[in-house]
Amino acid sequence: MTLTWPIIIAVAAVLLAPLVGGLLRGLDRKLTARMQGRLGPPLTQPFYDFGKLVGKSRSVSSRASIAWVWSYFLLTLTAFALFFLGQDLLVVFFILAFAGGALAFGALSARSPYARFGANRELLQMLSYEPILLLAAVAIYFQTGGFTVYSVFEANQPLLPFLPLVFVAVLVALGIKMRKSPFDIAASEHAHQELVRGVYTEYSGPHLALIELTHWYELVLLMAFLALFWVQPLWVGVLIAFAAYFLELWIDNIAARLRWSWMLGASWGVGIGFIVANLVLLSVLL
Amino acid sequence: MPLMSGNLIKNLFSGPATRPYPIVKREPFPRARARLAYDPDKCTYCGICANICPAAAISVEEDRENLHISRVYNSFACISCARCAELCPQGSLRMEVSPHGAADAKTVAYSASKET
Amino acid sequence: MGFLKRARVKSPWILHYCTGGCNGCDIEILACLTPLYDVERFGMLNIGNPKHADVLMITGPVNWKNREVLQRLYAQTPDPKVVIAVGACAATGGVFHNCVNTLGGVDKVIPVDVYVRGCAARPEAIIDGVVLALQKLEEKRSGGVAHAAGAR
Amino acid sequence: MQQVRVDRGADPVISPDALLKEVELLASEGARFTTMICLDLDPEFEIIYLFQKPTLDVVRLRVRMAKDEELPSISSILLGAVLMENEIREFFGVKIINLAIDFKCRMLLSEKSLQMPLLKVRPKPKLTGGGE
Amino acid sequence: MARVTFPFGPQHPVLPEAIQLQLTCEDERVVEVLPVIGYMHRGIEKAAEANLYPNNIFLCERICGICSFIHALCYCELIEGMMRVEVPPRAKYLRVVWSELSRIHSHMLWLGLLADSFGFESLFMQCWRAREIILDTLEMTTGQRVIQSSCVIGGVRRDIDLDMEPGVRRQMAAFQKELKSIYPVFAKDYTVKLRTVGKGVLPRDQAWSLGTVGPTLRGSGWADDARTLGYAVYDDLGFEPVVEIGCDSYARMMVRLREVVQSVELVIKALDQMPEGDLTVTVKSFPEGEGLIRVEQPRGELVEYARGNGTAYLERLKVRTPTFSNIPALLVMLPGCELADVPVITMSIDPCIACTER
Amino acid sequence: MSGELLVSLLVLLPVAVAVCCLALRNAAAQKVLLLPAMVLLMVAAAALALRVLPEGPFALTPAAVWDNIVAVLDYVILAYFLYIGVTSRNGLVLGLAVVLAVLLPVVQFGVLGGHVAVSPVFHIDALAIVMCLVISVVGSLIVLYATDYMPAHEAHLKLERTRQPQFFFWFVLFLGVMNGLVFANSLLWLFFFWEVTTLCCYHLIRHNLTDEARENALRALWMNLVGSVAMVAGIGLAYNNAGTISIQELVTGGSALVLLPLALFCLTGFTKAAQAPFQSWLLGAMVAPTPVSALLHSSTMVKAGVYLVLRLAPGYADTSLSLLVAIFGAFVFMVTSLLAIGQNISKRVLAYSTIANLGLIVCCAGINTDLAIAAGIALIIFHAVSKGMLFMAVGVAEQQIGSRDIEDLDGLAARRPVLTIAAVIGMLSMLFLPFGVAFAKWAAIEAAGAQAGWFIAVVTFLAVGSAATLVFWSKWLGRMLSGPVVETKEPKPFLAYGTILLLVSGAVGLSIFVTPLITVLIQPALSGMGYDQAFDVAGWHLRTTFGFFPPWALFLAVAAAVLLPALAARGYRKELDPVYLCGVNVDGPELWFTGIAGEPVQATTGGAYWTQLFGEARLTPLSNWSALVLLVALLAGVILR
Ligand code: NFV
Ligand code: SF4
Ligand code: SF4
Ligand code: SF4
Repeated sequence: MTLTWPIIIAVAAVLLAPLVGGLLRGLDRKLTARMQGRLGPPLTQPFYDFGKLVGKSRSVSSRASIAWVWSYFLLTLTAFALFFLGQDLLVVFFILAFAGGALAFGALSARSPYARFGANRELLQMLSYEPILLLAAVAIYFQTGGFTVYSVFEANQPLLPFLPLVFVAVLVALGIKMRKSPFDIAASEHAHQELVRGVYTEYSGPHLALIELTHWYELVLLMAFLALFWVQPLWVGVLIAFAAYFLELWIDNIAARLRWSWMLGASWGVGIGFIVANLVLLSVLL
Repeated sequence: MPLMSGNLIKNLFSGPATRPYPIVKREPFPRARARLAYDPDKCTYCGICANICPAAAISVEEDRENLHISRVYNSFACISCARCAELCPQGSLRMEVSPHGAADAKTVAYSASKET
Repeated sequence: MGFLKRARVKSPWILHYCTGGCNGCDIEILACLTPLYDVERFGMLNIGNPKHADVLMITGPVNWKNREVLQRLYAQTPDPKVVIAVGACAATGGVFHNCVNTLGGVDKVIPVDVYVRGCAARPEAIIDGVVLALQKLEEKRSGGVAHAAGAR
Repeated sequence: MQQVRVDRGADPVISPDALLKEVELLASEGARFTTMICLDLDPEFEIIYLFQKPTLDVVRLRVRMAKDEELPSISSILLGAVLMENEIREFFGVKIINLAIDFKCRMLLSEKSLQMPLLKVRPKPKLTGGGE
Repeated sequence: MARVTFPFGPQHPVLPEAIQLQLTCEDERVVEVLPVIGYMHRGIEKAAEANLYPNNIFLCERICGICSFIHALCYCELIEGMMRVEVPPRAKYLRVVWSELSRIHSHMLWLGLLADSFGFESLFMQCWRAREIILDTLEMTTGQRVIQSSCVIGGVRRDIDLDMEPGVRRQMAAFQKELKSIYPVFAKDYTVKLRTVGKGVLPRDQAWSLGTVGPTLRGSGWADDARTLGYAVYDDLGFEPVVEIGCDSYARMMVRLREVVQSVELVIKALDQMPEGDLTVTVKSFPEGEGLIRVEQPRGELVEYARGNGTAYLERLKVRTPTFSNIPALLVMLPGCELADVPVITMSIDPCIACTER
Repeated sequence: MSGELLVSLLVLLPVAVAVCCLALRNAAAQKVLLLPAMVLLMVAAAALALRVLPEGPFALTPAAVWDNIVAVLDYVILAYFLYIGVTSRNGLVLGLAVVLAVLLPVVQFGVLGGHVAVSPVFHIDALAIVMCLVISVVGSLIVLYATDYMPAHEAHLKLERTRQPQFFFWFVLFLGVMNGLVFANSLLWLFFFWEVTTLCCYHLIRHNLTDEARENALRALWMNLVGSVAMVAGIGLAYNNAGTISIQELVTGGSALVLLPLALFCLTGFTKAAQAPFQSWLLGAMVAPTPVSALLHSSTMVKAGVYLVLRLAPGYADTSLSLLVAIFGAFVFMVTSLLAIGQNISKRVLAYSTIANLGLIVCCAGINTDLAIAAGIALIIFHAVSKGMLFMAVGVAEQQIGSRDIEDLDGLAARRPVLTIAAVIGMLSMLFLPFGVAFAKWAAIEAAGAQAGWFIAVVTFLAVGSAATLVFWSKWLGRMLSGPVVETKEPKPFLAYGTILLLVSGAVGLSIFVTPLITVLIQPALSGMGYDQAFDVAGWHLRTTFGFFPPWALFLAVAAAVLLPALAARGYRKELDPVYLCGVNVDGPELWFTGIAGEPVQATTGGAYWTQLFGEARLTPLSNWSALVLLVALLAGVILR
């Protein structure tokens, strides 16, 4: 492959992702509000929030925290770019794990009980979804013979019909990553949680904005990953990703937040279990 | 598990229940108590209202030098109990149903212009 | 920087704190979040953490024990910020004007920008208060006039 | 219609020393603590204990004591009383001893508040006053 | 083992009011809880001695904005009892109507907060949306949403007259419809049950000996409800306490949920049976002697004691609120639970700090 | 220099130095001796590498008399073990030593018929060179570190009579023996070196002579004796079935008959590598002074175990044994990583992490493809560097802070910035991607994923394990990073800090230059073992058949992502704000808040260990039994085929 096209795509993705991610978050808030019978904020609300946060003064309780939050952003960006460069999925997820780790390090270094609780739970969340993502990459290899994003495009059949259970498992990971009920244990999207927003407790103003921005990238990345399950033609995949997103919101609104032990059980049971079942079925049937 | 789904579907399709407050103001209930309306013409400055107010929101002050009696009402302190209106012998006090429901722009004021 | 300035009034995040009132105003503040009033229309969120907040919504007459808490929450809220005193007792002490353990109003402890009348303040009144507070917020600049906590 | 007016004569009045025995007796009958009410009847305190029998009726017990007398805490027998005992100690300065959880007179008041607010007659050495 | 000691409150997003729980955890397991209170204390009992006794109604109402009507009712009944005033029957019925409406509004509010405490935001919204119907009814009939100021010594100040009554009935019907869509979610939803069943267990005898009251006690199998004492006109309405035997947060939740249903029925029944007549009798004298009353608040039994000396000022007013009695139960239920369950268990006694600290 | 000379230097120089150490009672003198000796050792290793790598394997057969000397020494050591068993009244040690005492002559004289000439006795290929470099470089640095560490250690213990001579005797001897072990091609020689490592290890664990130390040393001894018994049995079987005791011949012979001996050798390797259910000896080994742990965990002892498994891998490629080895390794990797989450003692976490990584190497050997073996070899290198350094850092921290509890390392950055940065880099290098260990993990997962069928289980274990790794490292790492600034001067003993920093730069440097590392060391090792090239090295990136890894690009990105913010944050000079404590902070630098009765209470922020889930009490029995079942399955599978 020549690198020109991937680079153009990646640059475009990096530039566009905040827009898409922000709008997705806006959609999230709007839809959530409508499901709750409310009018909800405008679609552009996340951008206002972002702009407001950028303009606020900072409150810093640990220097290491602010360093790590930047690392969190840059590492996520790296993973994001790698994905859109068509690189190795495992590498992408490993880097993404580094990013998640950076977020946890930032919170841990704040010496605040709430932030540390949040960080510990964040790590538990990673313990829950990391295996799913790694295994999903392996599952994609099973079907395409390659670990790279590129190879998914090269394989000329959609993945979803062969990997439906893997898709479901990835949905679990998506739910955790989106910090939605029932998995919003470390840092909830909505504030009334026992950890006072956990990992974000000690961040304020611009740093919070940075975290928000990173979330947008993460969100777009995961949506793109979901879209990988049907890339011929790509718009089907995008539609599927949107449907998954909607489903995620739906689940958020019909479920209570559960405890970490349950989350671990569910994500390992459902997530890992489904992927393994899918792979076993595949190797038995094909 | 998806017991909440019914509600969500209903909410999604029936449109938001939100009252678009500052844009559309709801007709207040006739009994709604917002602020105290005062008719100085009827008042005899008897001071009953000031004595009886549980929040000390009214005072009747006598300025002996200027031979002037005034009744001062601190609407920020008023708890809208309507006790003064009930007990005023002259009927110069009345609980106002504010024209736009529970609150209007006057409900809020800046610290600097904190009226008395 | 037109967008940033606009964003500021479009996204007020609220820290609600009760300094010893009766609850009445607090539940009305919460009621503002719920479908019928839904202040999220204005981008308002009840964020529950001073470090993330822009608007402090304080209810209650402030009792002695809560004084320092209030000052600290105020200090921990990054600029620019506005303070709304919600309800009669937050404004003046209200019905608790003669209670021994109260200070009689939020402005005895921290500077207040907007007062909301009522006991209990109605959601509509609170929304009005927020609208006014946002006007004030627009005037303030990030890192602008820093109020000394506990002005009085 | 429940009885609202309290008939004073109907209540047993005891001294602080006899309190624990009485309460133990009540507790052994399955009664639980409802509340206690302290009255500053200068120069004495009168403390009304209310207990509830499993039949849901209220039993009253009155303790009369001098202001500087010590009152044993009943929280070791009925833990539910501990908050109210702390409150009475804080509001009246009743010397309650052996509290299960000791808030050191800082349960409801801060050191800047007016101390012992419910005392009718304040003791001579002026306590740190609150307010402005 | 590594311990985490930290303050939970006074300012904390899951706590609408200021109370601090000083928590010590090992991992995520709570090992020690110390309640640090006093952030809401105003000194109402003292102020009540300085106020004219009729003004205390308004003060007592503002002990708490949630259960305010019953506070007023309690105070009025207490003083009326001391002065041997017989309240007109219609006023008694109206008191019941408003009490029960307050109870519904309090319980719905609580159900919402509980849902919020376990992160079920849409359910919270649904509850508070339904609750607005009740608040509208209250505003329609009394003029204020949460603090009604409608009870006075000798009767009530406002009437639900003939042209208003159909409106109230309509509202109740609308509410019943809303309730029908909420009830099963609480009662049967898998995730709700996961978060409440078996959480914060308070065994039957402990519930009793710790002095808990109200739904906390009734959720542990005791049929103890001050409404059975028959103040106002509860005798005539055939009231039966709601009891659950689960002893856990779920049982307490179910008690309140079923009480909402029951209260709606009580309101309708009271409206049906309401006799014509005066609203108030004039009261001239001053309270004298001692009085003690118990009434049922949404959170349990409220005990009020007053001592008058024949002047316009009371010598002592003592208010023992239900949450005050329920807090010791928290100290038993919290240790050993998970941090994530702290909000749920704390909410399960429906703490009202404003009431507790007066 | 001739190859013979280099080889004997690498084996015998440490022996000679060790003996000298025995005579030197003075710490300074030891330093004077050890510094040049260790440098010489490193140089020798490098020289041998420079010779072997371009020219191919180097074979060496010492005079036949050495075979006899070795045989005699075998019995001397065996007698010593018996003696230990008797004097310590340890039934297990005694019993196993007796079994060995019966088995060894039976095999040696009964099966092998007294004397078997193996040619060559030493076969030094690229894999051996990799091991030798790890042993000689990392091991030597640890020796130098120990010269700083031990005096302080003894000062702390307030010993009357220094025990440093004995310590350094066993310590340095270890290096030579290990070198011999990896060079050996004759199974009998291998067995001899194997026994000596067991002996060294026993004495080093026992060094402090506390009851616990003695007990743990005995545990290490008997567990290793299990391996010895298996090995002797394996030797006998190998000769019986295949007629050879040359490793090369066994491995390349491709006869199905050798599977059982190979399985037995794997079992031996597992015991030495402290794989579950034998992990407890390595955990117990942490009673020894920290340099011992550093040595055991990084370059010697346990590495011998995985080396053996890896060395034999071609012999069992494409058999069910291979699959079972992979599953076993992956399982150990997962379960010990999970166990590490529940630990609060820093050295224990490190120990579990070692076992996990060894499990991963074993798993790589079991996956048994080019990529997997390459990953295994890379892991040996990267793990040795990072883990050795981490132990050294933890040891220094323990000496300076006085605690090995992770809780007490909270906010270490403020007190010991240099040490913290070293440790943090070391941890990152164990954990995240552009660094070598994670690179190897990546390669292992891809390699396992590329296999079908039962390898799903392997992949699953690996995925869960690698997530668990993330958790236990991260929660430790994060805690150290910030704290109240304490004005203390960080004492920086030269050799200790110097070696630590050298290893840190080694970890980073090797990771950056992973591409040349692969072309120069790992690919030759692969071809030496008969595998194909795992990577398609195109310029600066690595491509596998199905994956892609651009090390430099990643390094640039990650360095920018981590270093730039760190530098920027250093510049943040404004005063720090108090943390969120619900509005009841007490002003001051530490975390105090107003608690019950208005009194100040210190907020503590202990770590999370989730012991009800990951605690040893719950997980260890589970893991041990499962591992045992897997081992039994492994042996049974081979026997029953
Ligand atoms: N119910 C009730 Fe109250 C009273 N009295 C009590 O704890 O709510 Ni604020
Ligand atoms: S009671 Fe009426 S007449 Fe008397 S002062 Fe007040 S307003 Fe005037
Ligand atoms: S309505 Fe009540 S509070 Fe307001 S002024 Fe009149 S008596 Fe005072
Ligand atoms: S203003 Fe009134 S309703 Fe609001 S908190 Fe104060 S007393 Fe309660």
